[in-house]
Amino acid sequence: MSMTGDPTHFKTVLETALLTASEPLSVGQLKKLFAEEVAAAAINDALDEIQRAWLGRGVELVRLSSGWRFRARTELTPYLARLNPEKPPRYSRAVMETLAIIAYKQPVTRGDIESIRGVTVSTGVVQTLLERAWIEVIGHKEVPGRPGLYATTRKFLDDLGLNSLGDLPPLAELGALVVPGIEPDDSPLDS
Amino acid sequence: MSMTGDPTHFKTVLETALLTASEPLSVGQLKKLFAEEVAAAAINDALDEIQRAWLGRGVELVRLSSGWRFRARTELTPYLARLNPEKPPRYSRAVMETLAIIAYKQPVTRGDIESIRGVTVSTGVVQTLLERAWIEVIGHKEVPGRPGLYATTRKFLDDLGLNSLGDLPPLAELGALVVPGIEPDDSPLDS
Amino acid sequence: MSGVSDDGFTLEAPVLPDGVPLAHVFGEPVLALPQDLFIPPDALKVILESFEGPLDLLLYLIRKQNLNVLDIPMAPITSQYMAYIDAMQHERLELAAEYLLMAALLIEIKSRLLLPRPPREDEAEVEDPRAELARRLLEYEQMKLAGLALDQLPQAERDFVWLAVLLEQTAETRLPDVTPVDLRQAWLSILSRAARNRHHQVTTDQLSVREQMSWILRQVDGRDYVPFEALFEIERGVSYLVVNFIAILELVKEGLLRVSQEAAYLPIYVRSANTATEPA
Repeated sequence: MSMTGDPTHFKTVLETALLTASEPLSVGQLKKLFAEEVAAAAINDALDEIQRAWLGRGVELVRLSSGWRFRARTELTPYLARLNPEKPPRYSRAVMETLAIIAYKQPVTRGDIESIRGVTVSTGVVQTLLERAWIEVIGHKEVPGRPGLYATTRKFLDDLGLNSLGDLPPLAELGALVVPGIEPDDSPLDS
Repeated sequence: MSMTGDPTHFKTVLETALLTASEPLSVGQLKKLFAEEVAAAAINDALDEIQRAWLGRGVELVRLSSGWRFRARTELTPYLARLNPEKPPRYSRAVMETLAIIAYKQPVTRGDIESIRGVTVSTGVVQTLLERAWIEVIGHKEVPGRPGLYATTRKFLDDLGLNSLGDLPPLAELGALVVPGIEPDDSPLDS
Repeated sequence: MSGVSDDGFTLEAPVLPDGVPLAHVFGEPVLALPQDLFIPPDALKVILESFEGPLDLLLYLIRKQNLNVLDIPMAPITSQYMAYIDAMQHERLELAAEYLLMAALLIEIKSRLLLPRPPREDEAEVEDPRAELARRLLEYEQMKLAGLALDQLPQAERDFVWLAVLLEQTAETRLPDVTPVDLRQAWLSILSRAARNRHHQVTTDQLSVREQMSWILRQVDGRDYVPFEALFEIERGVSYLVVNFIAILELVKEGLLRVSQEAAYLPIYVRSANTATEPA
């Protein structure tokens, strides 16, 4: 039976794979669903159609860093929360600041994080992020002690609904944090 | 906003809950989705409609002994099998939290577990852990009702690769990693 | 304790001053204690603990008064900072070394500003001793705001859930794997959910007591009487014996164990509170 011959069945297979997947599926993975060769373009077109078909429902098909995945729309969260009081923790500022430094300055060592935050970074903070699989050690810095270099993972992007690091909220520019207009007159910065 | 006033929204909430649940949901559980009282008949009617709406698709809504659940139709299995490197099953958060409490606070009664988790513990959750032989009843508390006291077993330690409970991750510093939420129905403890 | 955080101590993202600078108070020493310091003593701990370190505390002091980070009035800021440090020490809060290091740095910068600058015609610009501090403050603030922004993003499982439609695999009866890390994660979410769980902190010591409690209950389960000494394995050392003894006391306190002795110097027996109350 040829898949491309029956577009409805083709879409049904894709949709079912995405509904049952426990991780985002890339177009490359979705190709494997079919015994015969399928063009990436055909899959992309079908994904667009599936995405459109679900508009306005409780669930949406989203494109993430590592592929496509169905998720419940955030508007539904209050209802679902009544059913499921168990939720992952809301992380403390120490955890979120550490995550931000790794996300925006990666790759960074623990020392880099400490020098920006001005405090020791507890093992628990880094461990929490490692356990959530939001960060990983991608190498070691060639300095004494060879400290690990941390970077964010694809799962971090997926869990925050981001396609790439470029989608991170833009940083406040250092210049914008400054109260304007009271620079010393001889300031050579930007006239 | 009244649910019963908007049948489409009502069905959307039910459908989304079923699509995202990792366990079958009973009508009693589904009722909890809504702030206001909903008749079981209204839910059953909506479930029938949702079931019909999914006919002919890759996924079907089925009624199992413990409740309703969406599952992939067997006809799709040959396709999905090509994709799926068997995903390891996971326990629900409710099971994991219950296990954690028994491990760290043993011996505990069900009431103790509920007061720590702040939610009721379903029989199924405890049953899962008893069947796995990770917990057992080691006595009864001499209070009205004589509730059973749960403790973890040797098998639990073995299966988790621990020598003793002392090898469990220390809890001491965990408090600094999360933001404690204030439960809405919880008045401040000491005011 | 409620209401404390309403006294202007909400530590939300600092409101960035925009437009007209209000902070032309430079050079005028602030003699009064910063009003922030009139805090009920028990609230002080909470407030001080909510700072993420010396940079965070300094930023708070600066932003609260709409001061310019690039032109920090060192004298008043240093004295305010020191007031916080004193308060922390007074409350015997464990003070991270970084706080003291920063205090030393502030004092050093202040004293360098007091020194007359050597006239050096040849050099166009003289490095402001505050420049490095300002750079660090701004960089930290940028990351602090970024952390807040990240926290605002919808987060998987916290703010939305993935789908979990059942896919029945080939009749597999594989059971889920659980690691100690999973237990730790589960505990984190319990902690995060309920404020009252802060009272449920468990230390390793308590844990071993709980472990012994379970062990003792198993020993006495289904037996009429167990000799007291039978519950102590002498060869396991003093700390074990102490923990074991505490465990027995704890069980008695919780009404789970009965300990009895007919008369002085006679053997002590232990039995489960569950077994029939009729002595044999």
